[in-house]
Amino acid sequence: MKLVTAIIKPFKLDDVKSALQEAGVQGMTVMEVQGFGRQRGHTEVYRGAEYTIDFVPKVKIEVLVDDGDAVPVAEKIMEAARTGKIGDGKVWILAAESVYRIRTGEAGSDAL
Amino acid sequence: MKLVTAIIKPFKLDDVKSALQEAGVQGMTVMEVQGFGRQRGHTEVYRGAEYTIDFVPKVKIEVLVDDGDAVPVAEKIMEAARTGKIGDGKVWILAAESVYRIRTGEAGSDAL
Amino acid sequence: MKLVTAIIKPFKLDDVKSALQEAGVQGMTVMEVQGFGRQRGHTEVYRGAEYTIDFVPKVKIEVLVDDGDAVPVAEKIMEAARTGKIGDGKVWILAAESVYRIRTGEAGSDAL
Amino acid sequence: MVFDSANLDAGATAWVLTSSALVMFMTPGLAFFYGGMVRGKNMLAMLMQNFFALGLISVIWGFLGYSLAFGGTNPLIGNFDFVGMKDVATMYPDDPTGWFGAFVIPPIVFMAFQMMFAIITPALITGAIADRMKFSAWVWFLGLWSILVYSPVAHWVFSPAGWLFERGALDFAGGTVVHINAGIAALAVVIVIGKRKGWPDRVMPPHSLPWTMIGTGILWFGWFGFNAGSALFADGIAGQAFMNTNMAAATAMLTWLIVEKIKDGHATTLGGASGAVAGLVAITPCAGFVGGVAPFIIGGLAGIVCYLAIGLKKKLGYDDALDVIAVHLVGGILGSVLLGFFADTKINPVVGGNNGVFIDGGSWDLMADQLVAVGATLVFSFAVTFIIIKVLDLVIPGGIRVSEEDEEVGLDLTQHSEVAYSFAERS
Amino acid sequence: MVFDSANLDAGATAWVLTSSALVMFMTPGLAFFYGGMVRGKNMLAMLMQNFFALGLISVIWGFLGYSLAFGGTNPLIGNFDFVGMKDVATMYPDDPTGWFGAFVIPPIVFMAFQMMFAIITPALITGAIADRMKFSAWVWFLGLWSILVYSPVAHWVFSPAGWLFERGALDFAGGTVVHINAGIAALAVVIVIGKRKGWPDRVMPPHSLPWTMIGTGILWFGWFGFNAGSALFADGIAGQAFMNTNMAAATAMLTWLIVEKIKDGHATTLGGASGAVAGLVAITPCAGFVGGVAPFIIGGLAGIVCYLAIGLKKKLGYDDALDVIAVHLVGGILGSVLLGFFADTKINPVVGGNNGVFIDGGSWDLMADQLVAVGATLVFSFAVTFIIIKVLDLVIPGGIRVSEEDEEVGLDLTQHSEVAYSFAERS
Amino acid sequence: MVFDSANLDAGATAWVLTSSALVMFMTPGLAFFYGGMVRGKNMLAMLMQNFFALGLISVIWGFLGYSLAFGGTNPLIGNFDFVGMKDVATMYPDDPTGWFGAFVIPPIVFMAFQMMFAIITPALITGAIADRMKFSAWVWFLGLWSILVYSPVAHWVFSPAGWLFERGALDFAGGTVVHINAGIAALAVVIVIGKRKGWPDRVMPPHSLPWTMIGTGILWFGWFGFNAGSALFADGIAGQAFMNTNMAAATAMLTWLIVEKIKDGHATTLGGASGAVAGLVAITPCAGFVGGVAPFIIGGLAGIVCYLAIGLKKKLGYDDALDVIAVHLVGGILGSVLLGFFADTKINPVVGGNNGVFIDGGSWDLMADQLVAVGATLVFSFAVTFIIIKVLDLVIPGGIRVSEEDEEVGLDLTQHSEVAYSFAERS
Ligand SMILES: Nc1ncnc2c1ncn2[C@@H]1O[C@H](COP(=O)(O)OP(=O)(O)O)[C@@H](O)[C@H]1O
Ligand SMILES: Nc1ncnc2c1ncn2[C@@H]1O[C@H](COP(=O)(O)OP(=O)(O)O)[C@@H](O)[C@H]1O
Ligand SMILES: Nc1ncnc2c1ncn2[C@@H]1O[C@H](COP(=O)(O)OP(=O)(O)O)[C@@H](O)[C@H]1O
Repeated sequence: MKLVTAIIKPFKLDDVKSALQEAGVQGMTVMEVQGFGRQRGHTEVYRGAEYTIDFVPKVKIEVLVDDGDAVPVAEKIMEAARTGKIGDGKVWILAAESVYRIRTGEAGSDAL
Repeated sequence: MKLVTAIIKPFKLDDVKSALQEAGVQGMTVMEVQGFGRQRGHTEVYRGAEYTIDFVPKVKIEVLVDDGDAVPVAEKIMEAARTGKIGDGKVWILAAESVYRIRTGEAGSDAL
Repeated sequence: MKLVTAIIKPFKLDDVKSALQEAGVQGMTVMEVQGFGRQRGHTEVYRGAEYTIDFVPKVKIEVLVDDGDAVPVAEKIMEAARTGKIGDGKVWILAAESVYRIRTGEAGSDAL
Repeated sequence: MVFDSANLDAGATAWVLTSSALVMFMTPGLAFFYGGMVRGKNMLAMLMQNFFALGLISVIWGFLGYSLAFGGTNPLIGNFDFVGMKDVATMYPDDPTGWFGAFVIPPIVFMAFQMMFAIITPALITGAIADRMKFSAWVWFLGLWSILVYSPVAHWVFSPAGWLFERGALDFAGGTVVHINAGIAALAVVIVIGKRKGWPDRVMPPHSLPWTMIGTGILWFGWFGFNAGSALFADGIAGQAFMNTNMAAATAMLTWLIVEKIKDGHATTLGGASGAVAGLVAITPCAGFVGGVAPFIIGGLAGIVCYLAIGLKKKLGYDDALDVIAVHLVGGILGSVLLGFFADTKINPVVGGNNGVFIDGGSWDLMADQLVAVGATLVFSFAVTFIIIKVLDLVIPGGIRVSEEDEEVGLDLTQHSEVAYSFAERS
Repeated sequence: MVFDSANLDAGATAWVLTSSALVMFMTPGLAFFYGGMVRGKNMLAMLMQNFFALGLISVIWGFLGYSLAFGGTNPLIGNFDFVGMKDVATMYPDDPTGWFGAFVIPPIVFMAFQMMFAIITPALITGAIADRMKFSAWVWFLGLWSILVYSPVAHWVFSPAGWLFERGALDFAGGTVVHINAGIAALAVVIVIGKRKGWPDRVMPPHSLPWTMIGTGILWFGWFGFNAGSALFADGIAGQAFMNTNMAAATAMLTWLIVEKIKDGHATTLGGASGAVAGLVAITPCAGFVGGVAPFIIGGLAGIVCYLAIGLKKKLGYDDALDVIAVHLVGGILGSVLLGFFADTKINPVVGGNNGVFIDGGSWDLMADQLVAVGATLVFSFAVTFIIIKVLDLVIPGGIRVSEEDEEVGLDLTQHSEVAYSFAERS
Repeated sequence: MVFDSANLDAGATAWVLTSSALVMFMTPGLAFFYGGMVRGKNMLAMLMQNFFALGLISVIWGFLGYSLAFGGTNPLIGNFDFVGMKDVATMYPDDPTGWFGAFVIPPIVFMAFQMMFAIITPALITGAIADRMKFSAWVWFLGLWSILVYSPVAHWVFSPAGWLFERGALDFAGGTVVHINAGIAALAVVIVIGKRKGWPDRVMPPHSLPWTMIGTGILWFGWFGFNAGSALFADGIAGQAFMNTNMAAATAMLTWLIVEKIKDGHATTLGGASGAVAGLVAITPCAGFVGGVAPFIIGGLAGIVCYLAIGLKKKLGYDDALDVIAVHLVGGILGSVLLGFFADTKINPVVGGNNGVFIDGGSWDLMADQLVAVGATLVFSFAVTFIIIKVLDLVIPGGIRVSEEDEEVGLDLTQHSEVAYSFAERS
């Protein structure tokens, strides 16, 4: 099994979710994160003091998939999340040694 | 070393934590996440406009363990987190190449 | 490619970020997490009822790096995040099978 | 009795109008005082239960409640003289005693001021039943309770025709009518609806105490209208009531924090807020009848007694979620009884020489009346409330309580299809 | 006309001072009512647009606005008698009709009370243009609109010299001047500035409804000053206005929730709040002119009509972000027209026998005047507002609207270099 | 001196009762104004330091503070005539000058109004010492400071027997007694307690500016009671004070934002709020003594001067966390001095012909008195405050400051065992 992980722009989450649903993905887990990278952050002013915030809000998506689906899923995510502007984010794939469904204890593909 | 990761129902966190403590696990890291899966989300109404929120609140747990402990720990989590209802979540295991304790620089099992 | 992951004390984030920038790291993703470990949590009182909160606020950092950079980057993080007090956190390294930049579709090192 | 506008005192009218607005503002204040203490998934439901009282009770008051509380001369219940806003702009209730004859504000201003009390009283109950009642059940309960419990008790105590008023029982601003009444009703409802899922094993800490603190600020602020406005004149008695209100709240905050510090090792923010409210509750019946150091004693005792009363719920095993009983029932009884010690004709001629035990020329007579008033309110309110809620539990399909699953998900989503917070930026 | 301090009534003065403070407090209340509904990244910008009105309009009012609204006897526009605070402490505007001659409060108190109306009126517009206007554009718009639109309309309706006032059109506290005026202006601005990026496809749910609810509480509280303060006396009319205000808000909350429950299957917290505000808007022109059950009818209709009016924006395709048009424009028209049915000389002699259609001795005469007032306000306000905003859009480099990118990032960061919330502890 | 209730003016009494409630509400307002600016881990501690002042100072005021501030005829300090609430309901302080003889409100109302000033003054200091003082240390400091610093200075300036009052120094609502007094005390405390860990290198941005904005709204609202209530009558002077208060706040908001825009490139929400408060501070001593365009000048200067004063702390290296010194000390001095230019007998006979420099018939005499009052307050308050806090730092085991570790964890958990927010649903 593989764990496909993506960092995307928050307002792209809906598009990515729909794309994955169409691609038959049954589930995913998302969380708010903050990203640092080429995309510039912002300067804030507080009572005359300026300071820069390098981090920009992003959303992280984790999707467990069968080995063969990893790359296609990664590509689906990239298509859906792409705006072409700096800061679109990354996708990476990790190998998961085993996966279980808590409710049933099922393992592997059946756990998805 | 292994990284056991679990997505569980938020109100099960205490039970899982206790179960792991009993099992001798020394530490863990948790975070709020939102899950999408078989468990239905909810519909919200805003000034007459209905929309569905597919994501439900979940808690993600990450536990670093020695190779041999991975599966037992995963099972402990499953037992403690199980309600038998849809949405109980998943557990998966990743291989960690190396682990360090920041304070001491210790590596491997000693870092846990 | 490797995914270097670290759990650190929140107020150390700035130092770690600077250290990594100096080390030439181009980007990273961070999130708020809560840690359980040797560092004690706190007791809270609510209308006469005492209860202990075992979790303490931490920040999780994820950095994708080329294979060769993983250990040096992990060490840089440890140096920067170290206070010597209990609760400094952990660093671990996972193997990433592939990495893409969403904007361009570039893969591997070019994606960083 | 037609109000003779020649008697109108603009200063008193200005003060009672202001006070009515202040008391109205207390209901939102209460909503946030409670809202901050519940879990985030039930925040809006708590706010809504309170705000809805502003809507429903106002309408009921206009069409029926006011008339039932103040109309006519029957000692047990009002009549229909003022039903549907009839004559409320021009007339005071008929009143042989001449009580209303001394009023210098337009009748409609008196009606408005009283309305705000009718609104906030049942709202106090929301703190006890937090996190588990269907909104539909609350709607029915609220309306029935206001008509069947609030109006009668208000008539007994606040109307010059009421049997407790005639007896000589004193209640300046609602120790019995508001606090004991709501507090004992809360107990009845809690018994019927049962405990929150997981209580007491699961900790259910406040999701956002700053809301509770802003609610506390609003309550303290509004309580000046509640108590000093009850003078219905802008005079020294109003001033005394104002001062007593503040001093009781302040002293109770201190004593609560001291006991808390001793028992739990910490003086908490919530403790400070809770103490202040306990003091405000206890001084309510006494506000315009006592003077000197009495407010400090009354408030000081309230802070200690109410704090200790909180321990009861775990012992007795009823889940009064936000301690309405410990603060309003216990605090209300405490104040009503202490008035029997400290009521002073020198402060307010209405005491009519019937001074409290500790005041020169005092006796136990007033105390007797106070105990009757407290007892009568306890018995009547508990009984009728219990019947109302039991009936509703039978009549409403599935009962007054939400399903286990809905309770888990939270009332905001399941009762109102809303969430209190969506900080995550996704659009 | 010099105010003779022998006429001063301390009670009335106390009430109008209090009311002025209450109305001032409504603008922060409005800021939070709206602020809770926008996305978190635009929270501060919404607050700032409203708070800034307190700053800018106050200064404009002192130097020009008050004089333009109340100075002199020209039926169309005021004059410069009171420019730069000249004589405002001692004199009322010249006035053949003797209207001001009957006042018993110091002129400067009247000016202060009116100022608060001038402040909140343009602030109402912020709800329509949420999330996309440059702060600089708002600053210019706010100032120009207050001078070119608010002061003239206020003169027509509130000044005894104004043509609508003379005609006999009634507006107790600002149905035309405040609500219709701001509501139609909101439409003009929305047409020019266009839709929020992603609207209507992207859902943009409220980021924190508790803010909206505390705003609602403050608005309801402050509205007592707004309406009952408009009596300018502390008397029965003020009391009637106070009562009507509360009853309309309450009834509208109930009817809105009922319709919502029927149509959407849920009674929402935001629905309760929106209904209350709709009722407050509709009763505003009527507050001191109607009695009996009229406020229930007016409020009840407001809750239904305004709820339904919200549907229009999607049909017509204009993005009135927080429904200023459905609530203030529609509610304001509704109230101004219903006054033509319910105005009653028995309640307020100012009605001058020109009773509403449904009141004994009533006729359609008043209705005619009401319709003229509504129509005149609609036409004038829309036209002038449209010109102002169009001109600004041309004059301001890049127009009145922020860039797509800035809209995505949010106004807080791009307009004010701030963020509303940083809960993450990193220092 | 017994108050003759024949002199009672219900309108004035209504207004001062209302004002007392408004000023009480300012302390919660201040708590949130400051609370929003601290880091989330210190939110409750900030709220608690302020709310606790309501508790402790009220009690102290009743038992000692009021008597020390107003009792007797000694020019330097009051006496024990009113200790323990003795005679406060019936008597005003003895007073040869006849000052109190002119009062038309019950003595207890005057005492209540003054109490609210005694409460909020030390509360202002919490903004300077944010995030690092032990709660126990604050408790001791608060009580001692109120008795040893506040009461004496209040006596000098507000009591007709006070030496500064007699001298002819003017302070309408507390420029010296409240703002300079608290501001200079803040400096003394800050010097002793030292900088927040990490300051100035670590940025410590506000954790939730919406709290700060709602606090600003409450402060502005309450300040009408603070300043216009200080007229102690409901008349034209109260009206003038009300107007001046609003205009100074408004103008200061604008000038602060302009300077900020020029210097930092952005007009911030916090800047708007800070400017408004600066204007409110500066107008406080002047409110009922100046007229015409004076409030605009005073407010306008306050916005600029206070903004620039914020820069000082980094230069001089003292960590006045939330700029109490720049806003209250600097703003208070500015207002007290500007009064020497703009005080006008035509506006208020109390000025007694001793007009300010810029007013016809004016001279530098008043200015001299103003400077003496400012100087005396600065010296006395700084010295005594410094001694108090130094002594406490020695007496309290471990000193007045929390441990490094506790500061890192935050005051909410370490001082009160609470957290401000738990949004995560886990039960
Ligand atoms: N080396 C990295 N490791 C982990 N996350 C990264 C890394 N580089 C970038 N990211 C994440 O991807 C997001 C986008 O990267 P950025 O360099 O800003 O633009 P782009 O993806 O277009 O190159 C960042 O905000 C961060 O969350
Ligand atoms: N393919 C997946 N990848 C990552 N997380 C998943 C995946 N499927 C489910 N999850 C997570 O597990 C949670 C529970 O899954 P769900 O399908 O709702 O119920 P169950 O676990 O009983 O099958 C989801 O809310 C989501 O957080
Ligand atoms: N076995 C573990 N798996 C995952 N995270 C852990 C583990 N042990 C500790 N952590 C994380 O590291 C943090 C610090 O660990 P702790 O034991 O408190 O101190 P130290 O790092 O000095 O040993 C914890 O708060 C937790 O977030």
